[in-house]
Amino acid sequence: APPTVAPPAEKPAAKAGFKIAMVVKNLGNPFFEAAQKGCNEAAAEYGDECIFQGPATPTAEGQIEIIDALIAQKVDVIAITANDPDALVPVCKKAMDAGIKVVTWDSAVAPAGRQIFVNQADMEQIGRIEVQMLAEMIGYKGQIAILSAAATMANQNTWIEWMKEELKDPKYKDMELVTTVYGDDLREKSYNEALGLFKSYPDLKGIISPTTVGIAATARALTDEGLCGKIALTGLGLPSEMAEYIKSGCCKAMALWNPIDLGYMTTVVSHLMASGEITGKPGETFKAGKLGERTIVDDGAGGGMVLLGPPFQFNAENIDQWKDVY
Amino acid sequence: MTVKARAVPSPSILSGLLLRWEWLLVVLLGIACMVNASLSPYFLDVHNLFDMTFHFMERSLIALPMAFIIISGNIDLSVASNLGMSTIIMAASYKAGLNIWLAMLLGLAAGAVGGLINGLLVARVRLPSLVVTLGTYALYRGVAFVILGDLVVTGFPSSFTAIGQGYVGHTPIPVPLVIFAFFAVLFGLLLHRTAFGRLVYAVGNNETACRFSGVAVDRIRIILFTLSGLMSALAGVVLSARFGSARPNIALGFELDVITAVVLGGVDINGGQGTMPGVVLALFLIGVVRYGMSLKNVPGQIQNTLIGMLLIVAILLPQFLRRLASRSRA
Amino acid sequence: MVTVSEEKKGRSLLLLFAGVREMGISVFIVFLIAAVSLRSPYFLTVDNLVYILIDIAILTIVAIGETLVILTRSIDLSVASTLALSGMIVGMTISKHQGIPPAVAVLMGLAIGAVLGSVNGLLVAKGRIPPIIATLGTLSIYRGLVFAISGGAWVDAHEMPRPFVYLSKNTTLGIPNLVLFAIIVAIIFYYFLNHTRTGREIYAVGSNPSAARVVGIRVDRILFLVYLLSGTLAGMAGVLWISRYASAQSDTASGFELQAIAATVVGGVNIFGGSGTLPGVVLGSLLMGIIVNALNLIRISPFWKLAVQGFIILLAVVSDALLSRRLQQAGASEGAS
Amino acid sequence: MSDMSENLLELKGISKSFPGVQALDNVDFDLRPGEVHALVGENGAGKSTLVKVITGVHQPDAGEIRFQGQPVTFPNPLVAQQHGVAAIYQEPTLFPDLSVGENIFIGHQPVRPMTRRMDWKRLYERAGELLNALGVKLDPRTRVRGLSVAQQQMVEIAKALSLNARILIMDEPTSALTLRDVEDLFRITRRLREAGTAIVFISHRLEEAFELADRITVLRDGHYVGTRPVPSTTTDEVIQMMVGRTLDTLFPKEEVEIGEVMLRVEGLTKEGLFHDVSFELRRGEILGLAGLVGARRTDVARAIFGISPADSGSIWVDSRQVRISNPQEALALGIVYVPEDRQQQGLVLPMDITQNITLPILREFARRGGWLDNSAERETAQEFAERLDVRAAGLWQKVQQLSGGNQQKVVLAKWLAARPHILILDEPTRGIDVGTKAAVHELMSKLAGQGMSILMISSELPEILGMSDRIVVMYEGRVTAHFTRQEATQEKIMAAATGQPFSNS
Ligand SMILES: Nc1ncnc2c1ncn2[C@@H]1O[C@H](COP(=O)(O)OP(=O)(O)OP(=O)(O)O)[C@@H](O)[C@H]1O
Ligand SMILES: Nc1ncnc2c1ncn2[C@@H]1O[C@H](COP(=O)(O)OP(=O)(O)OP(=O)(O)O)[C@@H](O)[C@H]1O
Ligand SMILES: [Mg+2]
Ligand SMILES: [Mg+2]
Repeated sequence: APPTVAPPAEKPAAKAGFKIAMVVKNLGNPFFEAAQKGCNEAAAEYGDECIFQGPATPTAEGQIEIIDALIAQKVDVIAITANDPDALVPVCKKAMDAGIKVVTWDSAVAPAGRQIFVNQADMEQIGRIEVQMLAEMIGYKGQIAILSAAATMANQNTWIEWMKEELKDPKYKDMELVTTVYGDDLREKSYNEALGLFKSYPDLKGIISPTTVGIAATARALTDEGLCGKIALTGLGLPSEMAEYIKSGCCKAMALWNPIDLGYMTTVVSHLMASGEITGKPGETFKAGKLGERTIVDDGAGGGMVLLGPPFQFNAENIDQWKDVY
Repeated sequence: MTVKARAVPSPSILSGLLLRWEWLLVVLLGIACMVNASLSPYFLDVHNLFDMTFHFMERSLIALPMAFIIISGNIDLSVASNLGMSTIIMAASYKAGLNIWLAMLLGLAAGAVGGLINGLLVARVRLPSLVVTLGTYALYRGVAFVILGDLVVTGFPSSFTAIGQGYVGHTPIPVPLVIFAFFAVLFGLLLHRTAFGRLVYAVGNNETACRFSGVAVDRIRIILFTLSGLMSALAGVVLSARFGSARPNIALGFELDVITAVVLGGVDINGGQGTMPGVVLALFLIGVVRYGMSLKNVPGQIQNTLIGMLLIVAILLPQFLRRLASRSRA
Repeated sequence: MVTVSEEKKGRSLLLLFAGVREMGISVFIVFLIAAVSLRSPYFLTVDNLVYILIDIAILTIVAIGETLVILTRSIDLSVASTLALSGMIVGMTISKHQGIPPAVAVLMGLAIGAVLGSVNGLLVAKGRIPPIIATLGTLSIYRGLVFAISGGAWVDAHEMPRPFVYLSKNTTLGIPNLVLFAIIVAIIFYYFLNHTRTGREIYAVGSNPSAARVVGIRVDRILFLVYLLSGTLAGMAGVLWISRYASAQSDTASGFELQAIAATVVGGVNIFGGSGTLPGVVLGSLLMGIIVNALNLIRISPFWKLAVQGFIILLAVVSDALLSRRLQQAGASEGAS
Repeated sequence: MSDMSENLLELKGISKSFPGVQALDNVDFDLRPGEVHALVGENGAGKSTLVKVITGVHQPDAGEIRFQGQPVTFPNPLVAQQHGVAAIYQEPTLFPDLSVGENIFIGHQPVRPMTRRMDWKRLYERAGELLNALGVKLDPRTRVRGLSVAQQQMVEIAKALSLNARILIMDEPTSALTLRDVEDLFRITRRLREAGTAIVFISHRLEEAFELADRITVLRDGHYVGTRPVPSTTTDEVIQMMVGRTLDTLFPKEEVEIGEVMLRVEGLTKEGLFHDVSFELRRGEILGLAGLVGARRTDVARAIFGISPADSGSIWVDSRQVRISNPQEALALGIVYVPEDRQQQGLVLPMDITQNITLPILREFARRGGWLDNSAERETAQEFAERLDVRAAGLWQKVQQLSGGNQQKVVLAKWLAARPHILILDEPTRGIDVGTKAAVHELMSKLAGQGMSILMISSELPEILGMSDRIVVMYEGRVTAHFTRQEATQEKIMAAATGQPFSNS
């Protein structure tokens, strides 16, 4: 920041009326639209204002531009899910220098650019669960592939690392991860990548797609090609998008946390950071509204992290309860 | 000079000046600033105004040679991809242990080579530039992915990141703005004051006649595309310095923004016409409008819609006024 | 003496090829098919070929509309946004009114596309805005409208009526519906371009616009018409798209305009207007489809796909340019001797 | 009243101005059925503009058009066509990507009655018939792109004839035609006249106007000067009306000292275009390169100038063998080429006179760092514009606003400013009025006198005979004869140009 900017004056700790800006990867993405509901809910509860913003396409450039405008507006908190964890660091630092609290959620900004991370679920847990679910479906045997979002997305890449870690366990010795492909979170590209997988690996037994767009597109492709039942599918998906395929048995089970709760939690944490009730240090505890007591844990890089909870597993039994929620 | 008796005098300098496109842009820029100032209390703040420029300096650096290329009757769709390729070459070689400044030179050279390939295909194989750069648009971005895959390069030294994030001394003036100002003046002089600039206009207006007049048309085209590649790479340097990191998908979709600005700046998309001041004004106009909308938290898609409308209205408006004027005269 | 006549015959054969504008790309496609078949025997199976045809159906439809526009020396950058907007409006409508038959949905898409296309047409023909600029503007505007009308929301598979989703899945007389749509569109426009006065006037306008005006062709009408048709086809493609992918979103088909243009120019349509054929465009789409399919089949690293795709497109246009120039030269010397 | 009904078309007080130019000022014109009415005047007199007013391309600012006594307006060319007006415009209005047949019938292609489907078969049949009638050997299915200028002109003529028009306007139809083609055209024109068609004929070759026309109307500087019936007027009178003074129409070249060989071409060959072309050009000499249109003279010139270099053979400049692979190299050797197609190849129409004149020598005005010295540039442009008597409102005027003749002068000025030693002129006076033509000839003579070597490609025999010191004749890409000025006769050149065996008698 320009050196002439005065150091942030310690505000008298107000209790409400904060401007909380939630910056998402891109607008029009079902997952984030659901998170917005949670943001609005929490903001109403705590008497804050929820500013929901995001670029038209999932780029770091667009997010930086938005964050800069938010800094100029002197919002109180910026809560980001990053298109690029590293590229956002400079502008996040600038925000912090301007006295704005920087929270990150979903896809985290690198540690240098954040004060607290609201983690939807333990990265390791998500990665391992997905492999476990798929292994169950295919009887621990056969070729599997991963269909991810963009190759630059941090959360997906971390999950994939953990999947590979889990696959090292001897009980998966008959499973072979043949490839990882990228659908860039575009519906048609993911669909075509899925078809490509079917064509190039005729013996494929299962696919993991740790992205809501990817798993829905893959399910569609399986349905169209009549491969449901022949190739198992799991991953992270929105119940509303996946209801059809879970009921048809194309995707027997998948996992996800509740994006509404994630938005809610992020907003609560943002509020508490702004009011000074928490500072983001590991060890602090707080009450997260309807979600109950939480403790801030160490994120492994010396910073604080809040866990939403274990991912929820969806299957034919419970999908109807959720398909109209998010 | 033999001047025929019935000839009318040279059009008055005044009317020539008043009818210029640049004035329309100045007026629009003024209106945009006024609207922004009245809508948002945060707009008229020196720091904010200067910081606003961070967001479009990379596009602006590419817009300068793009104006040349469009005036010369061509187009370059590969600029953003070339930016990606050259930046990744720079970043990857830095990661491999090369000194950052040498890596930067390597990146600039890579961008120039990318541009040169475009130029050679256009000038020597005589393929339309739209077709060539549509191909290299995919190719260059692809090369960036081939080199870096899903990896990222971070940890650039602060002397390097200052190029994209820093300020000049203790002023609120961003370094990228200074870099752009330097090149804007340079390109402006090149276009309007040198023989090369004149030839660019001539080639844009009638390439055949230029060939028949002994103008080295091919060389001009090759130089222009190389220049475009070089400036794309430079924009990549600034952008990756601003991010402090580099990934293969950097600057995705810049090309349409750049072309929009150049065209709004009054450059004739069919070649032969346009000025540098116009392009610079348009860049700032779009920057200010976007910033104003961001301050009011207008969603990205709606911002794009309004820029699209601005483009169309700005082109329609003078025509409409002219028709109105000729009707009232009649 | 014999050798002379032999040589002459050879040349005439070359000339015959030169006359067929699609020769270059056909040769290229054959080479590509041969090369890929060597790597993956699965490539040349009926299954896979049908799959490729399904895959390129929508691209072909949009590319045909784009061709009409490019033939008049114009360009339509807004096709992908038109497709998305039409898809979104139709998607939202059918999710609310599940009873709407698929045929009506398609007609709706056509109508929406026609409206959006005619806006382009008005801007270019009446507003005299250069085509790139006008459609660059509407590219952003239509895309923004998709977001605005949907409020960022999306239409899911389970919200769509079954018959609609199956519209793109079913086959008629053994031909997949999507392919059938593309074939019908291709035949109609082949006839239109080659056997109607208006079709020929489209070529004339692109070949020499000022002469077209002088000989009394209503250039403005033709320009309006090609944009109208391009929009209409994109609108129809929008409906097929959301049926195929069973989802409508605000970023549907983003960047698809460049693919459509690529298919058109790879298919030999002169970007400066006046020349280009429909069979060529179909081959252009086919080449694009084969590239994608082949890259999957030969299991290339995902990080290499884009680069290889770009390289092949370049290779195709460069070799086509060099080949047709060679043949033209042969034609010139033939004509002289 | 009586003359009103007699006139098929009547224009009264027509005015039309373009930005900066009053192209037509209160012009009257009338046209009767069954007459050929010639329209003459210097370059820029407003002939083509008048034509375009009649055909609805331009709308007049003032004045009245009466068709068969009724006032009409032609808001666009289609309405004029519906009134039976067809025109061959000065600038080509062909579609290079379409076939010859389609070009002929564009806008009124034959269609099958029920289906409205294009009737390709009938189209090509009828196109073939029309071309046959014109004596043109051309397959109606070939594309127009790549046709020679003459062939294109014939297609234009066939196109106009296909309309079965009541009024046929021909704006310089003969400028690109050979004598034989001209005769064919005249034959057809007379036949149409007998059938009652009213014909407007524009040409800078006055002898053609006198041969063909019943009446001649003269325009000067956008003004109507007068109309004369042909038998009762003379060339001198018409020229006097055109330029306001009497004039020598042909300017024979002065005798000058012929010096050493400046340019020698030996065995120049380009596959498919020309074969084994050899000649030499000396200092102070004008070498006429004669032949029918299509004899590949332009291609030879393009090879020498480096635009499309020859495949084999050698070029010697100043007795040094040289390789010229692009125009820059030719320019460096002091060779310049004035192309036949000035609008496309000679000029950058949207740029001004100064910028066009200095285009090839721009580097001379570049100061340190490429900085352009505008005042030096303007001075040079001024100097050469004056030497060639370019008529314009000012040096700032865009070249596209100039008339054809003045455009040609700008091209010449451009090349003279490059101070060449060898000047190649391709049809230097095509489409140029008598006054300007004389000026160009005078200039050529003067330049030769100053020691310049000139290679003049021309399809006009009087020009070849009047201006050349020596004459080379080409036929179908080969040199068929060499003549000295003294040997040459119209007959001998024609024989060589049509490939007839040369007889010594
Ligand atoms: N479209 C135009 N815009 C501006 N000026 C024009 C235009 N068309 C013609 N003029 C001008 O109008 C005048 C008359 O031109 P016109 O072409 O009618 O002359 P012309 O008698 O046909 O000459 P030429 O014998 O050289 O063909 C010229 O000064 C010309 O520069
Ligand atoms: N638009 C053009 N582009 C490229 N080449 C052309 C073009 N127009 C003409 N040419 C070349 O110039 C030649 C013109 O030849 P043309 O048939 O006119 O014979 P010519 O001997 O040059 O006749 P003349 O000089 O009497 O017109 C063509 O053969 C062609 O090679
Ligand atoms: Mg004229
Ligand atoms: Mg010629």
